[in-house]
Amino acid sequence: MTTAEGDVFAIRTSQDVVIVRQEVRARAVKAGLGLVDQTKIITAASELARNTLDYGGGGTVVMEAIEANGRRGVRLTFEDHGPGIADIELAMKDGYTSGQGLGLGLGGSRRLANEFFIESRIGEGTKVVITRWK
Amino acid sequence: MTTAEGDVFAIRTSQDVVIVRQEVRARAVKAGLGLVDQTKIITAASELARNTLDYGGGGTVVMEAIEANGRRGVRLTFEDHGPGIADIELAMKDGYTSGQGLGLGLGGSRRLANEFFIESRIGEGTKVVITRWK
Amino acid sequence: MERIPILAMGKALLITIQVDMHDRLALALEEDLTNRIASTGARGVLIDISSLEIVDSFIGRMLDNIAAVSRVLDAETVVVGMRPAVAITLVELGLSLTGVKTALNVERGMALLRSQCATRRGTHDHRRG
Amino acid sequence: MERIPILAMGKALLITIQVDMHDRLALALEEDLTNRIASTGARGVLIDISSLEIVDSFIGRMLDNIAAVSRVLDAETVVVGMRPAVAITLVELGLSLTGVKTALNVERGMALLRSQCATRRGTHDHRRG
Ligand SMILES: Nc1ncnc2c1ncn2[C@@H]1O[C@H](COP(=O)(O)OP(=O)(O)O)[C@@H](O)[C@H]1O
Ligand SMILES: Nc1ncnc2c1ncn2[C@@H]1O[C@H](COP(=O)(O)OP(=O)(O)O)[C@@H](O)[C@H]1O
Repeated sequence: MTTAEGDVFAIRTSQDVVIVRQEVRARAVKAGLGLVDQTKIITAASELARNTLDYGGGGTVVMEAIEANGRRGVRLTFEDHGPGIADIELAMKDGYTSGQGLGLGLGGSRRLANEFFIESRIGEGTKVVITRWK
Repeated sequence: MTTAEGDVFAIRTSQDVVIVRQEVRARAVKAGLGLVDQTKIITAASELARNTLDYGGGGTVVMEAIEANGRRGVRLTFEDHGPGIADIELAMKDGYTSGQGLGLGLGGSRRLANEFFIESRIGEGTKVVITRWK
Repeated sequence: MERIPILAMGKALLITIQVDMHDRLALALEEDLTNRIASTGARGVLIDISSLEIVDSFIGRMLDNIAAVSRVLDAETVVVGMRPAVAITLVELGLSLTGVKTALNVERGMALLRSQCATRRGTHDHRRG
Repeated sequence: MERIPILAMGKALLITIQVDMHDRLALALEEDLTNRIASTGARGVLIDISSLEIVDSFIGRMLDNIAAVSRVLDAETVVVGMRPAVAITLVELGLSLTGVKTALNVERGMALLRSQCATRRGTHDHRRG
């Protein structure tokens, strides 16, 4: 698999979440994703960027154009050094929220992505990686 | 019990899953299964073939015509060399999915078959055997 | 890639699934249908599955999704013609299709869609009267 | 801070969301709209989201909230113009927007609001009669 060098974006304000959506959109278009697939990865990115901001206390997202077996795609890696998630299985459940959300962000973005990876350590932070292929 | 030599089918694409359904149907008819029993084993085969493809990274199914105590039946053995299943009990639970499914494939095909056997080893692969008797 | 045809019947769209769909074909149908609802302003969708020999969890999810997406776009979905053996198997599989309206056949399905539109139109008449 | 404009159209309020809203802007809209319903006595709210490229769970919750708050203030909310790709994504995300009425476009949305006000008027007359 080849990976173009990733671009890093800070997520510190709710305006940054808007920028993340726009940058993901540009990359999804460039990777040749169809309209529905673009919409799915932008929506997943919006959910994860908001989590990074609201629960992770801010962080970063790395956006990569990837290619494997002749297929192109977009990979997004959200990372924060916030409080971490104590019970990932619970956090992934549709409807579970510790805040004011609908509790659909993590489960929903797993459904919207082709690949989903989450790693979190209490007191150290959280990392979520999603990939959408053309 | 007597077992006719089994036929092996590759499961590499979603078109192969369609072929598996058709081949299972032909064998269920030949074994004299009634319409409801045919429908049940074809549906279970569809679920397991899709798992072999989506989670096992592709694999094979062996289809056998079997006979025991004067009863005829169909036995299907799905096998892949994919990542395996870490927690089989969890995977069998209705509603549990690590992907985009409904989480009904394993639990449902156990209910739809007369006999159900599953074996999986992390890093080695997964084997599921179902049998439906006339 | 082949596609499943979508027919316009008055204010409704009719899909007759006649092939054993592979998964990508099912996803393409979902997308095609959604676009057609939006472009035609259809108020109803009739999906005839009388040719389907099985409905597995993937197709079940597709039917549920189509019904949910249609609803968001203000159209009703009715699934017609499910074979008895399929219905029995579906329940055993654990799929309840609670989000999907069903009818015995195309005529009854059309009647169901009409009655639903009529409820809406009825309200209008009342206002005008 | 910028705000999203709210237009009065007869007894209804019309909001056309044309920007990619950040979360605080969405919250401000919810508040502005609630105040406007209360001050004008509007009976209907039409939210045109045809420019929106995505609806995530935050915006979905905003739409649900607006519909719920409007209902309490005796106004109906209709969301119009959702793009097909957005509808498909919303359902996959897990949002069903069951509390929100939808229509294909502004005309249909207005017709829906009118028919609903008429039902109420009908009911009122009946009660008075
Ligand atoms: N980056 C993160 N850092 C810490 N906790 C998180 C993070 N992301 C998600 N969580 C936890 O997981 C829960 C569920 O998240 P999610 O499914 O996105 O729903 P919501 O965002 O509506 O709360 C959150 O309420 C929060 O407790
Ligand atoms: N052949 C397989 N290889 C690896 N994991 C599997 C396999 N089959 C099933 N699984 C795991 O078991 C889970 C549950 O499977 P299933 O009940 O069929 O539901 P679904 O297919 O909807 O995910 C899957 O999400 C996957 O994590």
